[in-house]
Amino acid sequence: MALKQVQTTCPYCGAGCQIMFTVDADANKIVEAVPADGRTNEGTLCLKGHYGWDYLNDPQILTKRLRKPMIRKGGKKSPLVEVSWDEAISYVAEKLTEIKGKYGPDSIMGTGSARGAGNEANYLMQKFMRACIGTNNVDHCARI
Amino acid sequence: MNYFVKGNPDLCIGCRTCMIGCVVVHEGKHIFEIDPDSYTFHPKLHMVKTARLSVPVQCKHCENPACMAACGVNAIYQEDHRVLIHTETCIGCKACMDACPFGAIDMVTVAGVRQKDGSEKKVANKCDLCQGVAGGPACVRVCPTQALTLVTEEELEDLAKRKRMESARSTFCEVYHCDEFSYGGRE
Amino acid sequence: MMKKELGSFVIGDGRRCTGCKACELACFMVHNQKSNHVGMTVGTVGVPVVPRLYLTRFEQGCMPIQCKHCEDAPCLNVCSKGAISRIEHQVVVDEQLCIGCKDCMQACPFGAITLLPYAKDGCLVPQSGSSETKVFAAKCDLCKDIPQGPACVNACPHQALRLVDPEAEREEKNIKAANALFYMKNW
Amino acid sequence: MGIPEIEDAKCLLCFGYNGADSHPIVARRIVRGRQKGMKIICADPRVTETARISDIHLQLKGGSNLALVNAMANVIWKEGLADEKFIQEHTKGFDEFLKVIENYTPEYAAEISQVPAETIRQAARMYATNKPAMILYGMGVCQFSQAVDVVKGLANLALMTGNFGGPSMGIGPVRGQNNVQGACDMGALPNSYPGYQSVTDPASREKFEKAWGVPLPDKVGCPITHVPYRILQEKEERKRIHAYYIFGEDPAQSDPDLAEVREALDKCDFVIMQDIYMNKTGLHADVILPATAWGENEGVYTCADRGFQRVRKVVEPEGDLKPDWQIIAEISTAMGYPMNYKNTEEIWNELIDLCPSFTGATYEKIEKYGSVQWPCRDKSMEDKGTPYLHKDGIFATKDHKALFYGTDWHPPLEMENEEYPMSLSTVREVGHYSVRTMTGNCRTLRNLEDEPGWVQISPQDCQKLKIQKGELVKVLSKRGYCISRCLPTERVKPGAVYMTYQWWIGSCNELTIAHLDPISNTPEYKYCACRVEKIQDQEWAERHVKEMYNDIRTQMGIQPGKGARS
Repeated sequence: MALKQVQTTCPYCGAGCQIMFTVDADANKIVEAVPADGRTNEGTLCLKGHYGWDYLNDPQILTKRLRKPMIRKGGKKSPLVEVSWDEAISYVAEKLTEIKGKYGPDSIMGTGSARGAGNEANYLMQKFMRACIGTNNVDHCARI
Repeated sequence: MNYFVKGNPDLCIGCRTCMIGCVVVHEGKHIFEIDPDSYTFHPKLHMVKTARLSVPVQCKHCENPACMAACGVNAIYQEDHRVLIHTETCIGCKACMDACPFGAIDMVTVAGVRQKDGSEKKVANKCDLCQGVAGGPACVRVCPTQALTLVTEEELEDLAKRKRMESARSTFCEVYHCDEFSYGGRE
Repeated sequence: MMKKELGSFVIGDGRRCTGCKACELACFMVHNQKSNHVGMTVGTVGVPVVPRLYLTRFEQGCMPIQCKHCEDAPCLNVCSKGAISRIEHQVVVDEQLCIGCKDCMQACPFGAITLLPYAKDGCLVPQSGSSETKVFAAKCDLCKDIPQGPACVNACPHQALRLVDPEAEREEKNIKAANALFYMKNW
Repeated sequence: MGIPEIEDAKCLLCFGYNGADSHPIVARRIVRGRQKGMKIICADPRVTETARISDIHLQLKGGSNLALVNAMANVIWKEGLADEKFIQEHTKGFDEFLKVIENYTPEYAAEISQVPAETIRQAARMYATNKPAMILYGMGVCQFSQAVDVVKGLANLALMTGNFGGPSMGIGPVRGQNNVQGACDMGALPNSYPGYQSVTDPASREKFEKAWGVPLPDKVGCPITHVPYRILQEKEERKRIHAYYIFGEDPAQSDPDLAEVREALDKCDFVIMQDIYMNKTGLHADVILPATAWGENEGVYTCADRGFQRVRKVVEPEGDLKPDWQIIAEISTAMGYPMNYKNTEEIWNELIDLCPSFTGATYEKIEKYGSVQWPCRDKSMEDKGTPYLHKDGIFATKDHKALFYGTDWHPPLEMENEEYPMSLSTVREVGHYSVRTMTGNCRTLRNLEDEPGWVQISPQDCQKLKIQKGELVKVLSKRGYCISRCLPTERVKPGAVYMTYQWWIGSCNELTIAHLDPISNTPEYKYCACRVEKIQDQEWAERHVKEMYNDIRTQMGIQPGKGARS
């Protein structure tokens, strides 16, 4: 069993606590999570920080982890069908290009994410909306 | 003397990290991999919230335990500075629950075990000060505001001693109007 | 949500009990009237006066003892006929199913079960194929069919009996314990 | 200001902020401050954990925030407790402000807020005379239709007492989610580019046009809370939203007036959902793109006090997943705007060079120091970031002066009425995060609190309604209803109920109102009229809740019998 340690920032709330994970690299599994000495948390964590990571192994308690791209091929209310990434990406690109061509860039809305995705993904999202789509219609859940 | 864990309502923020910490340590680490319904979720301490108070309450590990005296099947015993329940012996008669003045004992279902008629089996459940766990009580360790402390005999004695000292000093200095310097000088 | 539902039970208080046996009499009358449909006064009863709780004298005094409706009930678990089961959290004996094997009597750590002659409409019922009276394991059923609750509790002139709602009382005691912690917080 | 400094303030005004439930590790600082002798004033309609240990609890009626804040300013001025030197040297607009607060005598505010006038006076005195004093505010300020005005009102208090620009002072919003600050920093906002550079400012636009190689739109975009309107009611074809690219959000659970949200999602021509777990929004999406989760990818978060911190890959993702940034880059490339990045650091390096306030915060520096608070302008290792904005009272305005801004109080939009005699406010459950697709799938957190959640209600109201602890009750508003469990608590005042928004069955956003603050566009989650009803047949209700729960779980892709019981 190859154990490694990874320090990261807690994904819950804006306190920015640091957590130290011990990971079994062979089994690709978290063995333990303990508070790390971060600037804001100083070696303490709340219940979400301590015990909020086991969703990663897809326990199927509440909802199912998404594993494959899916498209509703028969329109709204039709079932979702698993597709390849190539198909999903080109489908999205085609539909967005079509809508942009038909109704203009301001008919498309995009969101950032204040949650797990991180700053870089948010930067790319707004860059995509502004530079590629051509609209400032981008916002996120800060208001919510 | 028996040890015990004590909560401080001035520090507690009612977050219940202690309660999960308790279950995790008693169930073991595999708790994060198994079906959450395959084990029972029964913290051995209870978060009490009243209009002006939030604090966890748990067993005080009394020196003359009322629960132990009340138990009709000798399932409660003292060992290693603590009061423990032998859950295999316990028949869930609730006499201990009734006897405990702190409400520290509750009756909890035992996962995967049923009574003969198929109904749930329940036995007494209370703080065991994380017996056999390295680092001591989990609730104390995981509390983000350090609202819980393990009180040992030495500590309790020390505290009493310190209080007596303080009391003596303040009586001497304030009631008799002597300052600390003259106290040293008179020796 | 975790739900804890426990069987209630009646408990006696040896400090108040004077040994007057009002509880026993009340118990007998209530059950007799209910299942046997006989008259109110003892003299008219054709069956022996045997209650389902027992005024018990011991070295220091006396108090009534009865079934605790255990959550892992030995009587229930030992019964081969399946005549004892948990109905709405209480441990209940099916008088008709019971064959009088006495296993439950021996399993109960409190001596809360006794054999009673089985009567119907004021008459003792004979065993099938014999002139002997049919018997059954009788124990406290919390006077489940009576709206005003256990007769023993109501009959006691000294309030030495109490119907316990274990979880509600535990929560109340928790709050008291939490309030006490408020005074200990600086320690 | 930073989170660690909270505990060193002499006085803390905690306004509409319940740290214990939303950020326990920030609440820890408040508790520590208390132990060090910090005075605490807590303004909250509930007895929160902070209120419990406070010196003064201003238990105001929901929706009266600004009246109370203005009255505190009134007392500070009338009693000569203001820092006139600071006002003169560092601020503008004080005289106009005085005219507004003139009317807000403690007696007048007492009528509106139900806080005794004398208590308001005491609070104002305590705040003004214990320096450094810090203000923390949360959603109890922001989620009203009068939100920005209250934030400015709180800033007025800090300005008039000179509580700006030093350690343990100032005014701090404690952002709810882990990376709200980050999403704002990165320009996921309709009015600004990354680094708070306005889209309407020609110089900024030119800079980004040059960097990105395309002309950019100059009009402010659509805020997220306008989306249902822009789908359902917009008349102009070119302004109507036809495609909605939803990334890491679940509007069908988290937004107000869910019935309207669902209708909008169904009417929208093309809905893309990019997420880690199936959720309510996914039921209405046309395309679902599976992304890696926290713990499976790299990046940077910004915490509530502007600290950049690294998130690292803990485990390898399983399944056919891609990191969010890669999915976006591939779509963009497929649409003819190529984005080629090898990793998050490349993206980071591009963006910090475009944002003067972030330029110095390199990966190397964040790695080394653990946390770098922006502004951090210089790449040299000596620039370790900035703990205090407005240092020494120098503000980010053109003349470096802060502006007083006074406004009058107005009540929430939907007041209690005969049919709906109580008020509903949404609050947080400490063990669950946001719409709970993460925490609801964590075993122990799920076991601590599960459907259908609780409705916090005063014992007096419970008595009136003849409902008991744990009983299932129906909560209704003009817009919908949900079922939840009754939790009698003396910590709330009669007439008001509180619910948390992450439950599917106890889904209080079926009830909330989509009425927005005119500036921030935040919905009035903290106030709408509702009614609580007893359910006579509890057995039916228990069964019904269980069935509904299983039903939704099945819709979410969980096979019946698999995973958890309901």
